[in-house]
Amino acid sequence: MELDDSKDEIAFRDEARRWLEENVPKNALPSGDTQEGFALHVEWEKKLFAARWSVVSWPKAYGGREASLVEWLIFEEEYYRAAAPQRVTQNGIFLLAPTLFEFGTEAQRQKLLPRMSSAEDLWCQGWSEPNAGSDLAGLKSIASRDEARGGFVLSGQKTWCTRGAFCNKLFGLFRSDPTAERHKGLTYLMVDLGAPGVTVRPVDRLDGDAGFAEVFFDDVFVPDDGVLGTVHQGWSVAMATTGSERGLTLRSPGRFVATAARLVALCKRLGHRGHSVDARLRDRVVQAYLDAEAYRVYTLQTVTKVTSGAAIGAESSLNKIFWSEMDVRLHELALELLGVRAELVEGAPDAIDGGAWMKGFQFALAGPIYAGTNEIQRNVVAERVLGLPRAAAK
Amino acid sequence: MELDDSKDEIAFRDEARRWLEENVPKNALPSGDTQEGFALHVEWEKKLFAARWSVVSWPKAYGGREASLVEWLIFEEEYYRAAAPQRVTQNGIFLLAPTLFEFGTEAQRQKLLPRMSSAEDLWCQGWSEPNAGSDLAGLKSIASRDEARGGFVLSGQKTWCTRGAFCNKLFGLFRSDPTAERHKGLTYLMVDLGAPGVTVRPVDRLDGDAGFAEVFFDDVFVPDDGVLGTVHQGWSVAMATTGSERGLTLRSPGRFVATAARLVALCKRLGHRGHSVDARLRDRVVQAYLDAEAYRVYTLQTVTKVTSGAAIGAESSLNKIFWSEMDVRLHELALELLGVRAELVEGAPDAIDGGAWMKGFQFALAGPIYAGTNEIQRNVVAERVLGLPRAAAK
Amino acid sequence: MRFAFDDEQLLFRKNVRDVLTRVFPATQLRQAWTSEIGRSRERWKALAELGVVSALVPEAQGGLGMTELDLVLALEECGRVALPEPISETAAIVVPLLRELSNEAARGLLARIACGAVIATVGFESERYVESAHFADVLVLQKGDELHAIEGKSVRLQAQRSVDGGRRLFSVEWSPASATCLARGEEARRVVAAARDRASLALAAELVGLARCMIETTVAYAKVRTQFGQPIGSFQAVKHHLANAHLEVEVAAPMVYRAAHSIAHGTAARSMHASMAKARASDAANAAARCALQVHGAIGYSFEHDLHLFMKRAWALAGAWGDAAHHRARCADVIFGTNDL
Amino acid sequence: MRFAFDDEQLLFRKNVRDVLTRVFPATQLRQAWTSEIGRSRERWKALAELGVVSALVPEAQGGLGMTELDLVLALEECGRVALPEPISETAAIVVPLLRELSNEAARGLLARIACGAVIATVGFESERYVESAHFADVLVLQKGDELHAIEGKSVRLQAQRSVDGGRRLFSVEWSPASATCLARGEEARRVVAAARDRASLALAAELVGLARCMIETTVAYAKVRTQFGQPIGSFQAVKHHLANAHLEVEVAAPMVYRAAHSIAHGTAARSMHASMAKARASDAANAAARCALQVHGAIGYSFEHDLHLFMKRAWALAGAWGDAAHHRARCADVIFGTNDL
Repeated sequence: MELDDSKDEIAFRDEARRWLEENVPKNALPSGDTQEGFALHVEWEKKLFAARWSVVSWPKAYGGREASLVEWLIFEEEYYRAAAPQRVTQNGIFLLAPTLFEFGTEAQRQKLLPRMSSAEDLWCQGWSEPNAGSDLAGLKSIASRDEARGGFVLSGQKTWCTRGAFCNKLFGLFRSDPTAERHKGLTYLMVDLGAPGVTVRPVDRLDGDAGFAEVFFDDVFVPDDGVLGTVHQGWSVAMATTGSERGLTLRSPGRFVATAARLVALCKRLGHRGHSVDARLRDRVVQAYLDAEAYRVYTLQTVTKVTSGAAIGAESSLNKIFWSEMDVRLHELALELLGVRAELVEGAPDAIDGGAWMKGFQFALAGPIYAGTNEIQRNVVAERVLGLPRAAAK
Repeated sequence: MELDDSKDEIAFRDEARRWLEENVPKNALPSGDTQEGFALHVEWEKKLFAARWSVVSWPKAYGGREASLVEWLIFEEEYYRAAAPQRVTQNGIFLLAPTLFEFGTEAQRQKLLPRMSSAEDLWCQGWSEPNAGSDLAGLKSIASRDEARGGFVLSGQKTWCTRGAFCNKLFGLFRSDPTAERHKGLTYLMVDLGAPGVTVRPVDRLDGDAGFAEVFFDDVFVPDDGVLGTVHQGWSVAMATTGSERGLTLRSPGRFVATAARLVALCKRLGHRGHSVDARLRDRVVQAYLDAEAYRVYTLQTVTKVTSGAAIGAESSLNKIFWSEMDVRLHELALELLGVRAELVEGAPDAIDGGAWMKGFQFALAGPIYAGTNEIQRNVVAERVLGLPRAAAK
Repeated sequence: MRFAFDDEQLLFRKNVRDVLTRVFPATQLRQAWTSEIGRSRERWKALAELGVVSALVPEAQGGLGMTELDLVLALEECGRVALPEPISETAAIVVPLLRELSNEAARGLLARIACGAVIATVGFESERYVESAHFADVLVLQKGDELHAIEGKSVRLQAQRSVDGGRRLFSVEWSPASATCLARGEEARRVVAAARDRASLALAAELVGLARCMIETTVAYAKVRTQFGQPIGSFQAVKHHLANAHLEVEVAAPMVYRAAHSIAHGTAARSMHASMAKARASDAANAAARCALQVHGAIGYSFEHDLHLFMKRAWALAGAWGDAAHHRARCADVIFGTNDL
Repeated sequence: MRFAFDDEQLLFRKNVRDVLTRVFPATQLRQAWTSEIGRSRERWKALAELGVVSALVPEAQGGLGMTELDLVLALEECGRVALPEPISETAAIVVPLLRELSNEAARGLLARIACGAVIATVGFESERYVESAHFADVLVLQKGDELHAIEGKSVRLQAQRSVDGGRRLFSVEWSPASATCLARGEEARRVVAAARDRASLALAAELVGLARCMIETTVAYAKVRTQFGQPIGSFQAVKHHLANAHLEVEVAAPMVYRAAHSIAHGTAARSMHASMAKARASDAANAAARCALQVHGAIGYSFEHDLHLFMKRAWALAGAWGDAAHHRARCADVIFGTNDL
């Protein structure tokens, strides 16, 4: 067991920290889930790419540094510590790319990955449909085979596509064999949102930003090189991505450690302004801080497992439950600390930190819902980790 | 709305308080769930009866005072406030008696109720069987019709009969029609534990007291006057009793209000001894105290509903969930306050209050389990109060 | 002991509910978020005609001479629909505050409120911001131990945007004058303290209404939304979420009614009862909001769906006039004997 | 960075588990509750032969010269079976405490512990009671800022009955003498503080073992016990109870291993890491106990069933050497900068 950074890791951390200190915008960018904010975020992504920080763990050929998983964690820690901008490329980099690495053809990788790491292509995820949220097997959007043109024709609707209103590409699951049952007969497709027949309708999130889109497909043609993995095998292909979404890649501990540190700072700041922070709140702040630290240590253990070649599989559901509920607690506590100013949002002259905590709270509330609700995750833990039986009904 | 005691209620409260002050044993009796403790508790019950405090809400003919439900609540408040002994007659008085009043014949009432209120008969409940806990419909003990002798012959086994080792009577459900499905074909029977063929085996509870018994029936004859309600209709008869067990009658708020007051007193006492009670614990103590008060107020509202003739029905599950989980919290907090002395039990020279809090904690842990686990109660609330659908499987 | 509302009180609730259904259908709530003023004098008039505004005004000043216990269910109904008008501020805080003062100015103001001509709001230093300050004709404002009644047009306002778009909060700059003074010194302190208790009660009632609304909406959704071939309401996890939230609300409501009774009767423990009510109602509304969003899933997370309108109001009101922790701390002082509340 | 035990450490765990299965089958635990002494020199010998007792003794004194990181999994195994012998006290608290002292007496004692001849326990004033004081040959006791090694036969004991019948706690009366003194002043304070951190670590490891055992037992029970015609483990409420408890333990365990690493390496933050481990392990074990009882239902509530033997040990150890709140308060001082732990 070796828990300190190695020499190389220290050097990597120093380099990342230095670059971030020099380059992170001094004033926070406007939300990346608005039109103008998105554009500024893409600019930032291009800057990251230019300095080879956009995809540190990828092969050099695609713009990466071939960093280890531990180094990736270190980069994430530094990234959030520096309060660097939200990654509007994350759905591509963290969800689609791992699947491309595992199931893509060499041609697909060479064509798509460099454009992804350089933020030329901006990808959104087309998983959910109006009547299939946590139950992906209930998808209804159709991909009909068009042998003549060599591809598929899509019809149907996807919903809750994060930042879909600003992206130019979509990946998702479509029903290619309507006679097959539930999990079967789905194909994983990559679609150009500029293709004829695509309509994108922005849907505002509860915090008011256009964070979502509905995407309608009206006989949209996707050529064969838009198929990821084997036709009709989209479910297994997607599950690999889902595992990676729920696991390490999307929610690195650095984010929560940074939030916890900001919460402690807020607690001290309010305490010093003469608004006494009562001991009860202080204790809960400590508990939340310790939760973030526990999540960090837990993840270190997982990273070592993965690095040693073990599959994390269903255990990643434990991660998802833990970080998503912790994130809500961290923000709830901040709001309690803010007292009468908790409800103030961006634009209110008296809002503390520009209303960031209330905004963050609303964002955190999505955690227990998306990427499989925590109810589903608890079922997964019980059934696949602990081996409890499925209900007779299902 | 009138929330203060009326003149009559004040007088009733005063009389109860005075009598209890004069008569409650100065030193706590040994546990009523041990052989010698039980005998002392029966003595106390006879004293209560002699002063007409054993069944205040019953008709005078059976030893009561015809007190109103509100007066009964008042009596309970005073009883627990005075730290009077545990009621070893409670299974008879609070579970069987309401059923007798509703379903019993005049002859049964006249024969059984006076002996119950005077603690001549001591009743235990025979609900559970080794493979039927929360699922009463799965009962397997048999009551075979014996037309010749005019009664039923019992065979089978009951378990978790509280204080069964010390009681002389048992009431319970037995399968009288083995061909009927689950809830059907059960009969509610009252059995003399001295009858030939009965074997009682004490089972110690986790706190070490012989609080339970297993009762084995080997061709035990029960004459027809031991049938409560209609033959094969035991399920509906029992459900009435269960409602009353889970509702108002068994867990009057007085008990928790008294516990909460003792918890606050403990908090002050330890605080004054130089062991500082930290603010965090203090806040949780306050919250628990407010919970007990909330339960009291909630129950007042329910009592008014019942007095006005409304049925409480499935709403009583809300009571059960609330008091049982609050009771655990009250005791957990006391143990946290006690620190290194929390684990000390009766017999340890340094035990605070003779280890009563640890004992009470173990007792409280049964709350979320017995009389229908809280999981079942939450299903009941969801399905019968909120109207959510049952799972497809069941 | 009798813990129940009488027929007249229940009828009043029914009337308020009926009128709100008519003058404030669900579609209006979004308008209240987006329009400049966000409030309607029409709706105010409808509620005033019903007697909601003048309920606590003495009959001598043209009111109904009712008590907080008569009004509490009406406030719950206003909360249930997330009504944006300052009914609580005017009818449940300012009116009884004025009623406690013996001077002519207070009586005159009461009469003008009673007839629906004047809408009032209230600003104490502890709260920092004043709700509906842009809409009120009169603001009852505290500075130190003085209490003033200030005309709406003579204050300078700075808007403070709330997460609840139905709320309009303002920082208020104003100048006291001897002509505007309603009370000072001991009397001012006393009525301010009493008004804080009434504010706790009024917001607690609104929160119970909000919580009930969110639970009802969510139960209805859980019955029709299907996943894995079944209504999601048939899953035990969803059932237990809803059962827990329902329990919280069911336990909070009687605490609110008891506080109304205690304030109406001037019971010695009324401040503590008000704090107990606000603490529990705040927690219940937050719990109901959390449960509602989790059960709705992504659809509840969209701006198009109405759920967030109610959730955000719950968050805002749960924090206003002291959050649960604040009110529990007040109770602690009584329970531990450091203060006789 | 590499967060994993090496093969040797994992083999040591396996050996300890195998030996415990042999010398301490489940039936023996009840005997430990009921017998006068409640401990066995035979079992001690078996563990000593394996090197558990002498793991942290320097090789110069006949030990294995291992670190806390090598020992922590063995302690987890002892916790898993609720072993009553004072392994934590002797091997994980007293041994490294003596190792830090430079005097002859400490070295001599180390050698006698290493060969299995001497069983030790420890009593600090903050803890009040001494575990296994009736069984230990030597008691390392603190009085003010002096630390003494006292022979078991020269102390007067008063038994303090614990809810965990496998525990034997005593109030100890004893007389210090210059011949018994191990350390005083600054040195004594330093080693006592370090020993408290090691006690936190050792008990945290035992608690993780206990929690794992209760969860495994409960999962096994939920698979076979049927209600309503299905195994209870198929009900979502039972699944979620177990998933939650499992999560607590899975998150606690790496915190304990990290604390072992920090103490072994003398990391600056080792005290804080030890407190974080004890806080989380205490909470996890309590959660596992609560879940286990709720899922077992009435059968878990009976004395005949073994569950309570483990639950009670979890309650006792969760409270010993500082409960979760105590350790969080220590962390708070560091996080808020009032103390550099």
